[in-house]
Amino acid sequence: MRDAELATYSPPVAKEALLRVRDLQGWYGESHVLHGIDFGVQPGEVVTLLGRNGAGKTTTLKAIMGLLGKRSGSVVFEGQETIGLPARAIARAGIAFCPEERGIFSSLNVQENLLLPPQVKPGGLTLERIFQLFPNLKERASSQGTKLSGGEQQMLAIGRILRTGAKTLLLDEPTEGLAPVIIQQIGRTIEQLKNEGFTIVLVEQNFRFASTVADRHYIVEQGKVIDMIPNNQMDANIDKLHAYLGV
Amino acid sequence: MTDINSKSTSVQNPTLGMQPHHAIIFLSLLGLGLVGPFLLYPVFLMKVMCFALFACAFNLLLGFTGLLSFGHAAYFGIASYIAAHAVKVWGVSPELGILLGVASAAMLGLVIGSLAIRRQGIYFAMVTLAFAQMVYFFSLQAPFTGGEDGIQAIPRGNLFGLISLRSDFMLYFVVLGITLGGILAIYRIIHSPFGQVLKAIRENETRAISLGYDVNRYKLMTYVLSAAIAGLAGSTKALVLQLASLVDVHWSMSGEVVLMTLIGGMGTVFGPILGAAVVVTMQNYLATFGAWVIVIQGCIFVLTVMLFREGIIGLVAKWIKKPL
Amino acid sequence: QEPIKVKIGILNDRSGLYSDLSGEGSVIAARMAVEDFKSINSTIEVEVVSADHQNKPDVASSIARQWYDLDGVDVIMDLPTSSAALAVSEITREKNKIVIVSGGGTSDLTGSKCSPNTIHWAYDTWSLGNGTATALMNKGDDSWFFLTADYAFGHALERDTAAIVKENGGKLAGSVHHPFPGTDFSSFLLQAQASGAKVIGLANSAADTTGAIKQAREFGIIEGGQKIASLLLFISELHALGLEAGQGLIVTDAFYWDANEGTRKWSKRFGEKMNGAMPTMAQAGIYSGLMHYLKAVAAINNKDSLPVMAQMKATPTDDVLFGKGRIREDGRKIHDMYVFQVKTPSESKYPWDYYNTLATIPAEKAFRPMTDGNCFLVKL
Amino acid sequence: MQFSSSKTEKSVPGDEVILTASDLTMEFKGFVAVNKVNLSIRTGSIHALIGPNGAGKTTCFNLLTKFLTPTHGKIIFKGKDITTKSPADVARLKLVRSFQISSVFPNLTALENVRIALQRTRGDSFDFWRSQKIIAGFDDRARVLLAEVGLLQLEGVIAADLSYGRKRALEIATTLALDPEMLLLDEPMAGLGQEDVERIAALIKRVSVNRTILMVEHNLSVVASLSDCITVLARGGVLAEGDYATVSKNPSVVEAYIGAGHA
Amino acid sequence: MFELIGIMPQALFGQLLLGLINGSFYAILSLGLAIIFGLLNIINFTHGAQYMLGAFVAWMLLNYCGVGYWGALLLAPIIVGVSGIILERFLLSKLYRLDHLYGLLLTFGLGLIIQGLLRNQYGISGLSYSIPPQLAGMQDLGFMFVPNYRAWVMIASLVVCFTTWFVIEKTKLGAHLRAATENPVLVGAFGINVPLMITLTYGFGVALAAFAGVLAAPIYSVNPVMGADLIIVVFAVVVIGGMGSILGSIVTGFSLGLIEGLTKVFYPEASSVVIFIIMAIVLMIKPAGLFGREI
Ligand SMILES: Nc1ncnc2c1ncn2[C@@H]1O[C@H](COP(=O)(O)OP(=O)(O)OP(=O)(O)O)[C@@H](O)[C@H]1O
Ligand SMILES: Nc1ncnc2c1ncn2[C@@H]1O[C@H](COP(=O)(O)OP(=O)(O)OP(=O)(O)O)[C@@H](O)[C@H]1O
Ligand SMILES: [Mg+2]
Ligand SMILES: [Mg+2]
Repeated sequence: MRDAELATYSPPVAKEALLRVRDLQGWYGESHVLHGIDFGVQPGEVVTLLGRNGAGKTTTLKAIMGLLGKRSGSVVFEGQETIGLPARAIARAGIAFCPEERGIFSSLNVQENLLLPPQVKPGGLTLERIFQLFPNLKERASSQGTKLSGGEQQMLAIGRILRTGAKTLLLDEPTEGLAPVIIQQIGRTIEQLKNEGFTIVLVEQNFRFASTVADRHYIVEQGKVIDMIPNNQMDANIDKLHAYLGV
Repeated sequence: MTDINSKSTSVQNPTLGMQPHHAIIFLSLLGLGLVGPFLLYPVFLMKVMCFALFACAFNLLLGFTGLLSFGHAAYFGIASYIAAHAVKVWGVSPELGILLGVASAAMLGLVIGSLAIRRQGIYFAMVTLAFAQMVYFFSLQAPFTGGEDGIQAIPRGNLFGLISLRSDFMLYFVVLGITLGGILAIYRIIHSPFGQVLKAIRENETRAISLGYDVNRYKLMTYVLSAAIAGLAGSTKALVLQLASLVDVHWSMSGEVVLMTLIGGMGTVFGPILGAAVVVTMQNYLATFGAWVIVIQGCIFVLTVMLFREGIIGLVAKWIKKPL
Repeated sequence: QEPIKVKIGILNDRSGLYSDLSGEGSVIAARMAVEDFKSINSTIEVEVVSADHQNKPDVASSIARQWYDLDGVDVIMDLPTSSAALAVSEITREKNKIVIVSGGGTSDLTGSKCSPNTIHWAYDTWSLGNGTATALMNKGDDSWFFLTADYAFGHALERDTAAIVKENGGKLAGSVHHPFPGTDFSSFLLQAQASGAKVIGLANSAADTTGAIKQAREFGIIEGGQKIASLLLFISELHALGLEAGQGLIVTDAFYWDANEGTRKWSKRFGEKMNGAMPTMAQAGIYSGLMHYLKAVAAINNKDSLPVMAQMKATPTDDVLFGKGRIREDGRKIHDMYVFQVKTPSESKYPWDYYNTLATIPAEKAFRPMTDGNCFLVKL
Repeated sequence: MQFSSSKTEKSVPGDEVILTASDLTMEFKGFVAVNKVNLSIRTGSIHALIGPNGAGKTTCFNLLTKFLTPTHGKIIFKGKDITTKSPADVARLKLVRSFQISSVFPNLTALENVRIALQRTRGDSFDFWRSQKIIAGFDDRARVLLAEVGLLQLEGVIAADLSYGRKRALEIATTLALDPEMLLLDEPMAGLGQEDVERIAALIKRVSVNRTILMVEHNLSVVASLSDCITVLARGGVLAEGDYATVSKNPSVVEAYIGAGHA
Repeated sequence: MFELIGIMPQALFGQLLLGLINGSFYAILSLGLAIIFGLLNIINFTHGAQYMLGAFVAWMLLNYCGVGYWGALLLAPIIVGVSGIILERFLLSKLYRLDHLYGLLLTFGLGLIIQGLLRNQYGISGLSYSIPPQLAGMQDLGFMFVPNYRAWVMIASLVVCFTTWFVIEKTKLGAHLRAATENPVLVGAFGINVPLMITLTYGFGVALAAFAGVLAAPIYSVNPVMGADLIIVVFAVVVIGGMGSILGSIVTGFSLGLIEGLTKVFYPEASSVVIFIIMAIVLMIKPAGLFGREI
């Protein structure tokens, strides 16, 4: 059944895509995890990658960011091929990554964590702006990064990359382990960022949340993108989606 | 249902429980050993053999259990002092002296080992180094060791009270026997059921624990065995050179044995033998080059690490695709 | 008639702490002896080989064995580091060859560990302690504190010196054994200072000695009135230390290049081959020891060890470097010893002009009496 | 099938309990990873432990197999208190685990991997003077086990060269070699391809005869089809317990784990 | 009470002060080792040789270029640091993924080469390097005379250690370094050039060693083996402090200087072994060292 669908699916062709991923293959050591990821993101769009645990969503983001030991295929960002570049060059080109495990540094305090990533482009959010978005962080600015609650750590991880001026964000499960209120807050933040022209690739398990913020959803399974569902056709495709996510 | 005899594995083979190519190597070592003294200076060969045994003992720990002991000179040295003292002052026969040396090294290994084994990695190396420094200090201060002068003019005595070992030639064959015996013992340890567990521990310690192995006891056992064989090498060396000195317990001796093992190929049975031969030969024949010896040794370290981490024998083993 | 072929092995430190006081200079001294001997007698063919014992007794004994067994070496010379000297002395006895020690210092070589095959040339711990202690005691410096390297040679030096201090009614204010080799001596020097002793005896060697001297100056100990007696200081080490730091030190030496016309002439020749460096007593000892040996071989026309040893002991020595002397039954070569005081930089007029002579100790008094040494060769 | 086990004859889970953990708590420097968890596993059952990432499942495993010592709580296995035992002791009581991240002996062949485990049944023997031949006697049984997981053809291959799924299979074979009474499997399906999943699921089902199995698994269809009982952990505590039908309808489970949107 | 054990309290103060001064060298050297270990995961056995190189470069600057002590204090660390950077780029950087053992062996070999080459060139007796005239003389502290130079060594060491600690713990650069120690991959993903930072850190650690060498040159003799035995002791200091811990290495450096100083009074023969006894005890009780993070 899946194979049939796979055969019929073809990624939308968009000339003006900001980020274009083609036949992306990725490996952890000897285990081959990504088997040809294909998708594109238009400027100012929010797209999600949905899929089961272990489908390869995180790995896709890492591969785009150049954090995988071995990868092949093509990742074109703003017209530039980045597949051969090291992570730091990709970051400098204007993509920022917020990892699933958050990556808060325990030897730095909250403020230091926030100030850690260098500014790569003009126009990043100011510190005041970030504190405005996440008031909790302001309160705890001088405490050790990993002493924060899980939700606060998540805010810190997102806030941290907003400062850099990168306008394309890769967010890996930003709502994981968060209380509903915070999820709502993050939802609003994403909305705001979108209005300011940010482009966001979101990895989500919580597709209910995803459907409130995203324009389009890509379904990832076993290291491949097997389908795309525009957000406005979500209701029509709900059964299909359930089948994909196997619930 | 299943065809049990479909494949034969490495374990079943006829040659004395030894893989055929290993048996061939042992035989050629024996052959070399027998003709050696007719071609080369016997005392030099004996020295090479003692160090070969020492390096093999060290390798039992590093190569086959994954424990880097940075204080192995302690066992080599203390055994050589005890054997020397026993033979010279108590007047015991050489075989008994050697036995006492081995026993004391094993005892010391048991004490230090049971403390050090609780630490891992670089900390294990440092703890063993610390204890070895204490043994060095003891050797410097204890009256019986003769301090800087060491114990000199150790009589070689009569083997079993019968055979005089005064001539280098007689002694040579005794040392050959001891060395080959020691290396065969190590070979047997590695290829025993016990050795198989060691290999498993080195490969994946957590998994070995989860299978129910008391990993620390295996490590300690190996540590003591390695110390005892290092002691065997040390006491034999004392008899050969008729000298036991601080050089044997100094930390640079611990460094040298790492060098030998590394050059030959750690984790190979035969590598340390070659490594010891290379290092001893180098020290012997480069002695006239003065400080260049150090430079050359340094270069060997660097080259080995950068270019052939597997060591000489390790490389050969890789080529012929058989463990050596 | 076939010429006698002898092979001399210079075994010393070629790269370590003692390479400047022995090392290549000893080989050059040996070559000079061969050359000079050839001009008076050409019946003996002499070959000189050399090796580095790295100051390790085991390396020394391995090389010695190999030289005797394999390479036909007849005599081994030099051997700085007492442990190496003792080790080679034992092997030489076993192999019935000859060893002439001029670099190593322990007086045990002619005492409890003496051997019929060993001759101890230049100096030993007893003669150093005796020279310095007697000279200072005579000036009324009668309380001593020892700063001793914690190894056999240091202990021997302290033991021999302390015995003489006590014998002459002096007082031992204390001693401290520092790890060998050491880098920082300030703590020990402060202890010495606190003891109030008039003399701080440095029973150590090489870098330890020079380091302690430098630091004593840094802490103003010498200006404070205490005297530093460095019991063993080779002229090469003084040269490295410099007169600024070394001035005023009391040292005992068996040889000084600037002692008389003969020593000056020989030393200049030596210096030409050594970038101007002047010979140490160990290097001078090689020359005169080898000359004496070659003369003995020529005299009996035989190089067998025991007859040669007998001949060497029977013939008095007289050479440009050490003057008149003889070799005693226990193997000790005796000759005059000198106590020097190191010149101040302003007193020094030319390169290597380092010493003022304080005292000359006559040969018969300069070394430990044979009866005190417990050497089994000495028939009481 | 050809795999024969020596003891216990019953195969249907009864009311007998093989393992109980009471008030199990694990605190890491102020962070409570496992909080007062009570578990009781019935003899002969397949019991699944599920829950979101970081819920404390692996930590629970580590506590049960003594790789960690609990801050509080008590563990009873076969009527014995094993709270203070060492990991090796626990393994010898036939409570054996597998690891979340594949854990084989990489430079040993598949056969040797299994044999190492079989060899343990000789007891902790330090016979370093014996020849290896003595353990060659285990080869036959090792091959039976390898056949069981479909690796017989690969017995001579170094474990490092096996594919990921085959490593997992090898790990299960090794674990079975200890003939455990209770088997703890940490995400046995992780990283397996679909056909592997089916094969291993069948294998688990097969070996569960005469054994108790506790497994952590994210693959819910496997959990649904295999397990007799499910405990859901969240934030270190037990959220729900029961069979799949019950648990999957539990709203808090749906919210915390399965996801509210697609119950 | 002190008289009971035969030492006057005043003398004891003097000894403690000396111990602290010696501890200054341990502190700078172990600080360098700790930084290198923390960031590169390499046990830099060349450290002793690089310390020695610092002293030699100071001597060469004076004798070949006429650059005096103060110039050398600045230039020698830079020169030796740059040589370290070259080593890191061409050799060490190839080893980061491997076992500690290989880094240790490589740097050990490099140390031998440097030491051997200088031995061939300059012999072993040592070269003399005098105390700069500005720092000659002594201060009377009442209980002892302290040479000005030693006081300077201690002050210089404290300043350098404190500055380094400040930079690493309190500045943005330090934040980058600490973060890269924790998770180099993620820091790279923020656009920071981690390999460059690693190289520069190694250079800095080496420069610290050279700085200690220049400080040591006037009081200890400048010779090729001056770092050979020291390295083992300094290594022990780092292990006791907790590998990779900046504060740990500084505090332990000074305290072990003190302890060693006391040992020199009460049991001088043991002063070279006391550090190892302490190390064995510390590792038995606190496996990760006094300030180290548990693994
Ligand atoms: N470091 C790693 N080494 C080896 N395999 C890995 C590693 N990280 C992930 N994998 C494997 O790669 C596959 C894809 O993992 P990935 O993390 O991309 O999944 P995901 O879709 O992000 O899942 P989740 O929803 O759980 O975050 C999984 O099978 C996982 O087991
Ligand atoms: N050694 C440790 N020190 C501190 N915290 C730890 C430690 N080990 C685990 N934790 C924390 O305890 C929590 C539970 O971890 P655990 O590994 O048990 O989760 P899990 O349920 O197995 O998750 P997963 O499904 O991802 O495997 C996590 O938040 C983890 O960060
Ligand atoms: Mg993920
Ligand atoms: Mg887990």
